[in-house]
Amino acid sequence: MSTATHVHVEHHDAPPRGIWRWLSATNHKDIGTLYLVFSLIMFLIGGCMALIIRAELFQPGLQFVTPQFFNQMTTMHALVMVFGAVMPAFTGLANWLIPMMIGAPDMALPRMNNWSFWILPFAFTLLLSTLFMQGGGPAGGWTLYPPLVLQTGNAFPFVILSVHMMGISSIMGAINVIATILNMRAPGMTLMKMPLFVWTWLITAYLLIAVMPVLAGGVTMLLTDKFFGTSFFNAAGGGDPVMFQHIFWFFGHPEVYIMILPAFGVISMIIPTFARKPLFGYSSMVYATASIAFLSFIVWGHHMFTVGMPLAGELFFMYATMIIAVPTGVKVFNWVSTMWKGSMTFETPMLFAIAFVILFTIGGFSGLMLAIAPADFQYQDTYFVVAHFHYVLVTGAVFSLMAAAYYWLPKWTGHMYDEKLGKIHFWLSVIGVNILFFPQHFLGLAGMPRRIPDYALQFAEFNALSSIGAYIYGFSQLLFVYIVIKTIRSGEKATDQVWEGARGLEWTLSSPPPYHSFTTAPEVH
Amino acid sequence: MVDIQQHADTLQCRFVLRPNRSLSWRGSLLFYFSLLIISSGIAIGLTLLGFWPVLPFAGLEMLALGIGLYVVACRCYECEVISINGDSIRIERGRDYPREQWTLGRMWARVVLERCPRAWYPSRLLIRSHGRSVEVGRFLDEEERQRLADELTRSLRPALVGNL
Amino acid sequence: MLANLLARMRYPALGLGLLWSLSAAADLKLNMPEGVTTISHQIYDLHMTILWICVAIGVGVFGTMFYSIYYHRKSKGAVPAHFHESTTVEIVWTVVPMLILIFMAVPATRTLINLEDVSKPDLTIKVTGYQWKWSYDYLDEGISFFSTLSTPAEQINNLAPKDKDYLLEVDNPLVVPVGKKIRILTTAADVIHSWWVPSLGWKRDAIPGFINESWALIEKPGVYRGQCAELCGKDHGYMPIVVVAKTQEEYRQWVESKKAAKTASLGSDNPGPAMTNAPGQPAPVTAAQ
Amino acid sequence: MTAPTTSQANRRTLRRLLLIAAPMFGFGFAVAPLYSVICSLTGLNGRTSDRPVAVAEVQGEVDKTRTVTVEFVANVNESAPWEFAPKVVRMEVHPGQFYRTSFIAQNLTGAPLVGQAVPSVTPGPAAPHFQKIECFCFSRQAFKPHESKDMPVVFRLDPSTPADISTVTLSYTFFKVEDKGS
Repeated sequence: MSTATHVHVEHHDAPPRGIWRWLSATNHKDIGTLYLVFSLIMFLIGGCMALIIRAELFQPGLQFVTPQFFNQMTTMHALVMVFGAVMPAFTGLANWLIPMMIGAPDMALPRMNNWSFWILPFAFTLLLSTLFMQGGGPAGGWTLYPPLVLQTGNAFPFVILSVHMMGISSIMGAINVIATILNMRAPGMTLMKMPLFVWTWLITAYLLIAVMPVLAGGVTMLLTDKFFGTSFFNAAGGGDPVMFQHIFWFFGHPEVYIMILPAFGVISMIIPTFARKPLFGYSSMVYATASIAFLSFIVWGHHMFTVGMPLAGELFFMYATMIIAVPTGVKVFNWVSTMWKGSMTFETPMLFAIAFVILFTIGGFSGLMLAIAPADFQYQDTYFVVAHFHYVLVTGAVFSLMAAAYYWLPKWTGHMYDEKLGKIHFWLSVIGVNILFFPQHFLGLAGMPRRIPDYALQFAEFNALSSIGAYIYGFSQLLFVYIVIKTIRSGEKATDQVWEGARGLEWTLSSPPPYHSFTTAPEVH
Repeated sequence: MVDIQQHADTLQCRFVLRPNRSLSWRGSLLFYFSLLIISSGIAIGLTLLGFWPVLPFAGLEMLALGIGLYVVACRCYECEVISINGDSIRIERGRDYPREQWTLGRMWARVVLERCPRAWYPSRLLIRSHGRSVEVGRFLDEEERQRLADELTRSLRPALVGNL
Repeated sequence: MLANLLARMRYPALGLGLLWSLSAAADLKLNMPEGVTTISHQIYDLHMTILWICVAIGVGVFGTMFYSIYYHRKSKGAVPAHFHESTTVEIVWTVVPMLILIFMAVPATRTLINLEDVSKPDLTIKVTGYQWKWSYDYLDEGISFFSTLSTPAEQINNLAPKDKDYLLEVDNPLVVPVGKKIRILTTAADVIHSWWVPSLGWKRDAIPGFINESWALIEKPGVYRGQCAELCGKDHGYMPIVVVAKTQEEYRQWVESKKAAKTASLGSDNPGPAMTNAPGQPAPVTAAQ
Repeated sequence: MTAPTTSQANRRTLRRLLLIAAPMFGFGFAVAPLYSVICSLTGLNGRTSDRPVAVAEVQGEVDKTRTVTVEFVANVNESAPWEFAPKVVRMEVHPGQFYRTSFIAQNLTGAPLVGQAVPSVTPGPAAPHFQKIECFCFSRQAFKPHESKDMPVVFRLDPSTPADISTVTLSYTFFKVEDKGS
């Protein structure tokens, strides 16, 4: 008995196996995996909806679906992608990475972590089931503007309930992230030493908690307006339908940053690794993130310049929105400076990160153009807006998620992914996505409104092109699924550090991280 | 973190186990109130405009956040004390005072570090004696638990030698 | 002014040139229409100014990045530098964008003020959005009519060849005079719609229970087409707008013929849909006290 | 790890947190007034008051030197079976002076109907200056079958109406109210 006996647990308190392992999971790595798998499934479901939309828009005229179903597709595509794919994916990354990055054994509230995940499949089953209800699913756009959304059929209360469930899940996730980051950092890991991904998630969680009740309250008022005779948003009873837009966007604009701030964090982790050079301007990155978060509370009006605000309001929202370009610019400049005089290699995560910087910046430019109120009167509700937010969310948020997946997959699975396939996936994605969304700028400027199932002949060429891009991009994601499965099952053994230039606590763990935490003592300098 | 107090001559030693915490109670409170002010500010603002349904949601959410932070803060103050004294091992667990305690015979005590057969799961450190076993150091990270296991084993050995 | 200079550069250099020539060949519309109202020209200029500023910044940033990608790569034997902070640089790239933004904000503010100045109109037309058609009321003339899509269903369902103005044609277009300041009031009767003719330079939401206003001064006669720009239900894509701008004499003639048709029909039948205005006879203004 | 480092780190953490929390904190306090500022800026309530203004409450002299055009617009929501129109389309008014006009509505059906008129004023900044001491929009209006009503409005523009406002449009939308009477 000279050393502690190492035995393998075989008796009843062993962790459960099979499905029960996942249902009762409290381990941050299990939950992180669940989130990531769930979001990948939702990404594919939402993607199928997008492909239905693009198939209908391939040519003018009605070919495949009715206008009503088309509207259901646009609405569901947005809800599934925003709440089902992008947000859970980032929560999954947070679950996997935050404890490893800050040197904590697990998330702070493991049981709540389990609930916050398992609400999601139910919420989305409910949401998707509305498509089969009398009157179809929600067709008033993901922004749920009244009075149109009140014309939804039997599905309406179910939609509201599922939005509530998504909100509860997000809030629980955010509480967990906050409690973990604040309480469980390893000794010496001060706030200003935290990796940027952790920082951006802390700010994101703060935003989530600040705005989620507004969404919950807003959709509840829709519900009472429809069923309980209140008239919050009904002009006949003294309400104002535009107030819903104010409330929605007071939530919605921070929500946009909730989807992009963690992406900033991911990119800020990846670029230094492959440039083999520390991140340029760490503290300014933190302050830029915080100021973007703060500004996000006071710019919601730019989503609704056309509702007829007085001049002073339009000017206020225009100026406030333009100012956001400054901290965002600081971030882009910092990334470029990190690459400057580095020693770069271009593995798949780096390729996605570089594509992110370029394409997100293009999305930022069109965002700046949209901020200019008088010009926005032309852009508003056209394909220019569609192009803008897809550049920000697809080549922004989704590309950062792809980069993150390739970057940390060897760490998670212990196997290197197939670099050649990864590069093929990258090039197909980046070419497809640009063919898909770049022409939409032209469509919008030429005057094609969003959310229409059929269009005038002058828009035919670009729509056909866009649809072709959609199919290239969409099907190339199946390659990604294949690469992930292949990496999990086989592949070259990954080293602990995986990437030559990787820095940070998670790279000191073995690949895959065999246990909760560190085999060598984390030392933070 | 593990704090070891050992008296080389008396064969007595104490292990004080605490989870790592990086935010003080005061810090938690400050953080909570900063969020409370923001969230209730928004909710009260909207209530004044007549959109009161936001308020209960904000309240519920703040309650959940408060409970979450409180539970974590309490868990961070959890403490386990393992005293090896003569021929007994006393294990106490509690926050301000020992809420639970066990006494095991030192003679037959074994320190067992159980590793889970599946990746991603934590190991468990058990002190076994006469078929009873007590798990200690759940909240430690892997490296600390490993070190504690080694230290415990070492501390138990001299007694074994002395008695034989 | 630089803005105007930039705005006149219709033929941009390099890569974009290719797209432009493509557009010329295929008659594709790549850019915002310049429009036919005073305000639309200002907006177009503003749009081009900001576009070019963005292009310039983009060339700078991406240029630096590609230079770095090309020369500072490991395979070229680049050795990583160690710098990771510079307060001066950080300040520079906070202040310079700020200045650029101020430079953009000035013309934007001017245009916006102009856009919102609805005072002293020559005529006022009320536009009401319905699911899924528009109705127009000439407040002073007492003319009002509905305007609905006139594209036949066969074309939509691909049973007949689509004609040139597929989905952008209506039975009763909105007829307006050129050279007059037209004030347009927008409202809706069921859900929110948005009235948008790109050539006029703006769109404005039509909100049930509320009224919005905006204005246009059309410079040259012609037919200008637009669409509803706010999702309003299943036939959102099928409620186009056609504005026919006529010379003032032709407009007068049109008004007279409309009025004549109205008096002719008044005698016959029930008043039709509920959207009518009192005849334009000016009633005496009564003081209450 | 030693105790002082932790507490130092904690203190630093706290300071940093405070640094972030302070503006947020300030913002929290600013929210309510900010909201009212933003509401007035954005004219969130682009509607005129639903409540009558008492004659005693109004202030300000009649400004004979200034003329503002007031336009009247009538709408019927969801093609409800009403004929609804202003008696006059346009009035030239002096701020401060009271004026009376009326709207005519007719029930086009053979059944009783109840309606509620909802006012809206554009431009938004004029809305708070548009004062009504009598208006059919203050209560629900019941119509007998085929009844026609002449419904008065007595209003004035506040003399403090911003000088750049030269045209004010008062729009009423008639909503059909489901049950009960007024």
